[in-house]
Amino acid sequence: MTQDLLYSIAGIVLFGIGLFGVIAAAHIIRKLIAINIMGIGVFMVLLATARHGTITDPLPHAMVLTGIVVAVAGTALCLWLALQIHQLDNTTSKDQPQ
Amino acid sequence: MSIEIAIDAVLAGGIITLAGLSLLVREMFTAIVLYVSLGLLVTITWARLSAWDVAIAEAAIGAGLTGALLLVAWRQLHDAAAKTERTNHVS
Amino acid sequence: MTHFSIMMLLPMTVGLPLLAAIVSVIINSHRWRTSISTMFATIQTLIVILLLLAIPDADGLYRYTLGGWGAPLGIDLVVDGLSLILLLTTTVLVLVLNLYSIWYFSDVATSTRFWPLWWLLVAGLNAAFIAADAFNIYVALEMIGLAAVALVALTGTRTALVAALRYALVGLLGSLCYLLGVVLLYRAYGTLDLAQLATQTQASPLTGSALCLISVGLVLKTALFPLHFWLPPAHANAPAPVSAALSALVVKASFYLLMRFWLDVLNPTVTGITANFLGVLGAAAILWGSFAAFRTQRLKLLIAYSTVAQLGYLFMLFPLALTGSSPTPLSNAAVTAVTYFIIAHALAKAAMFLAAGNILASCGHDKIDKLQGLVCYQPLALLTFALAGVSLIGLPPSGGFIAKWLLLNAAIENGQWWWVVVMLGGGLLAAAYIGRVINIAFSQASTEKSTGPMKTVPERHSLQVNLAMPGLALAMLAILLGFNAQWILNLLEGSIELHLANAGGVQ
Amino acid sequence: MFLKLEFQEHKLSSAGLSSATRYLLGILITVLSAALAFVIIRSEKAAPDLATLATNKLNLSGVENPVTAVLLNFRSYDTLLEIAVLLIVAVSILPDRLPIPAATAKIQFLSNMHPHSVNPVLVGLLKWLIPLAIVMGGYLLWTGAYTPGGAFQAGAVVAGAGVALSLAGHHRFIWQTASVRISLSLGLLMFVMVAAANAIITGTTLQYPTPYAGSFILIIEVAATVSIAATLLLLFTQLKAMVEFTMKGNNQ
Repeated sequence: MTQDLLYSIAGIVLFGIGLFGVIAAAHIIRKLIAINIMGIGVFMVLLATARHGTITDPLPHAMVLTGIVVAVAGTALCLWLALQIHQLDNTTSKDQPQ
Repeated sequence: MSIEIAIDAVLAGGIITLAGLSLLVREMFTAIVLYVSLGLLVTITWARLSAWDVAIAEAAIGAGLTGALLLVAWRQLHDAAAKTERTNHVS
Repeated sequence: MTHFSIMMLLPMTVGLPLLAAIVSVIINSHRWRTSISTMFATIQTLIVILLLLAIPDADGLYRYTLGGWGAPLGIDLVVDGLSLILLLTTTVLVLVLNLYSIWYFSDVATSTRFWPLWWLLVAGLNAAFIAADAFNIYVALEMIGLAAVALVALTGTRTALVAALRYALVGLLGSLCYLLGVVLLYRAYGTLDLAQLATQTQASPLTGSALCLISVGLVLKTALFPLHFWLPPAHANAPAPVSAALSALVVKASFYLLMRFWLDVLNPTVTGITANFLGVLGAAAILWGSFAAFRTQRLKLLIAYSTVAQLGYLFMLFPLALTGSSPTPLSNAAVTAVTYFIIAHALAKAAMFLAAGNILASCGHDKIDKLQGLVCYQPLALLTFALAGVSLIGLPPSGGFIAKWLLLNAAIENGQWWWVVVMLGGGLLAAAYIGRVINIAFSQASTEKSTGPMKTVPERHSLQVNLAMPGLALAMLAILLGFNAQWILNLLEGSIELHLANAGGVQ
Repeated sequence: MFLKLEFQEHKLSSAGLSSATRYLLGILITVLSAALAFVIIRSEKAAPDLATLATNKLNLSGVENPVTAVLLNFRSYDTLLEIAVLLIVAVSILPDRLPIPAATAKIQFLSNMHPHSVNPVLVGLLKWLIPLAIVMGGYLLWTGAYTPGGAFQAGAVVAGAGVALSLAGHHRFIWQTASVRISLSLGLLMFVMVAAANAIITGTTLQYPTPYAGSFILIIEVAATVSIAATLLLLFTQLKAMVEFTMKGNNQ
């Protein structure tokens, strides 16, 4: 068992856990946590792939950096949408009974 | 070498456990806290894989900012929910 | 030197939309923003036409090395006949939708967000069509996905926001599946360049898994039948020009990438069973989408379900091109047919969504049952809808007819008659759901009050004509495509043969 | 699957899936993951040709940190599109512009306000923290050429300083100003400009003339840091501002 294989397998497991969470969870924040866990899993496989004994491949590192920024951008957009929906719900539910 | 692998195995096991827990716990706040601590462990992992640039970015953006955004959003959803519940109760 | 200058046009197809987006973020005047957008759309059209004219000189394939580093280390851009056809479709639609959006988004508050997002979406689409690098495709897909989500959310209603949120989650999930597939490919072959991957791939379990993950990601984004659940609400609740772009272009981008991976990059791992599986799902999409379109109560939802059905036809490509007795010449026939189908559907569906947008704007609703007498106060929108419908059903003089005829031909020559049955059935169902709308629109209004237009028409008359024209033009184009089929067929046949040949040839 | 989205915590339901479906899904995903892990164990990894190639070309890239070289020279096109992704999110979250143009001209990005409550410890800390964060950001930006660091890390640190500033409550950010829109798009603008300038100078888009590669990369990084910091700060303050808005609305 080498470091590369260990983290590759851990990455696949994280991807699986995240996939299950994103389908099975209902709450939007839980779904987003699950998607981020999936992302971490992919990045882990990628960074494990970058290790070749003493040589470290910089390309995967750059790809993961890009991936992290894209993931946070997507998460923020989803949260913003969720909060907007929530705000609409709150104003209407307050208006209706009065 | 074997100690190195043992450290890696513990790290990987910890990350997987935290990932599973953060999807299983009932409290959403606990889930977010677990996710942020997962991010910290992941940062250590990236450092172990000698991906220093990624480790800095993960700590700042991956764990830090994502965690902050999740917390802020959760607080709003939670506060409003508590509020409506209270008003419903009063009326 | 002329060669050099033509090559420079390729990165400009991404650079110009980005510049247009930046300008529309910074500029604060609505009038300036729209005129600059129109200018950029015109320049973009000119660039694509120049590329189209020059491509026979370049043996049907341009390769541009960004940064001068070259494929394995750097990123290349590639354009061939197929991607040029898609670029041309995009740029023509962008030009027309640009004009429509100027009138549609005359409300300033939404337009400040619409124009930057619109151009970023166009940049993402163009980047996906000319990409030659697997990771680059991931970033382009994220650009398309997030920009599309933000554009759907522009409507601001709860339904639209929920549809956008679901679309965003599906998009992120699809991209991550795609990315894991790319990671596995990088692990196995040590390169991200599509041409290099195409020469190196062998059938192995790892490559097979990568193909599965990439396909699941892209199929999710293309909304093939069991994974189509997110499409109807998102496409039906977006603003009209956005709906048009989503159905006409955005789903086609991920389908185009699927085509490249299955026919070209990862072709050695594809088996007949998996190709037939995609075909079966496509057939199910045709039947289920048409049925749902027939049952639905809202006009825009009907059009969106029709998109689900029409996407099913595209997936006929995989069994027709990848299985059968003599694969080489027939595969080209299937690719030509499907590419033709993409163009015909893009034009007709965009026209239809624009017409539905006008109907929605003037009636204040788009409930199909309450559209009686539509012919009296929205004749142009109805004409657009009917013309586009002719092409969607596949009636003789239209582009849709040629597309279906080519597909049927490929199926019959391949001896796969069962697809013929499904495709003809889909045509009949399309006739049913489009005929239903037309029938109601021509019927007399039972009571004046419930059906009349909400807003008084005369004062907005010029605006109404302006809003009707772009859709009508697209519908006419969809019909005219059938009259002038040979030109596109020649371009397609020549270029696709080269494209497939070059995939193996470029090292 | 995604048909049910919850926003309320007290309904701890599970996406409308029955427990049998959940078990089936769990088993399915476990089997698929195990198969994938098995395939990875059994297959061989490609030789690190690209890593060697990147190391060999590093001295032509204008920087010494290989990751920065990949991000901003070898594969700068990816980074360009990634900054465009950030702009997409920034534009969709940006609050609507103020209705009166005359009023917008006078408003500045950072404006003073009276805090709800003063926390002396936090204020004292901020006096140190903010200059430190700016210096730290500058350092990360500069050192990115040689050691780990760069525009993304620097932008995140500067954004962190902004978050701390907004939490203290003495200042607030007005996102409707023209300067905000310029700083949000500055990174992408400079990137596209540099790409166009390179096309004119060397004949190839994004190919820096070798002796000036380092300077071009630094120009892009400085501009990108401004945009990234602005975008990240915008994301945080906008999501947080919605909290305050709702609370105010509920109190009335």
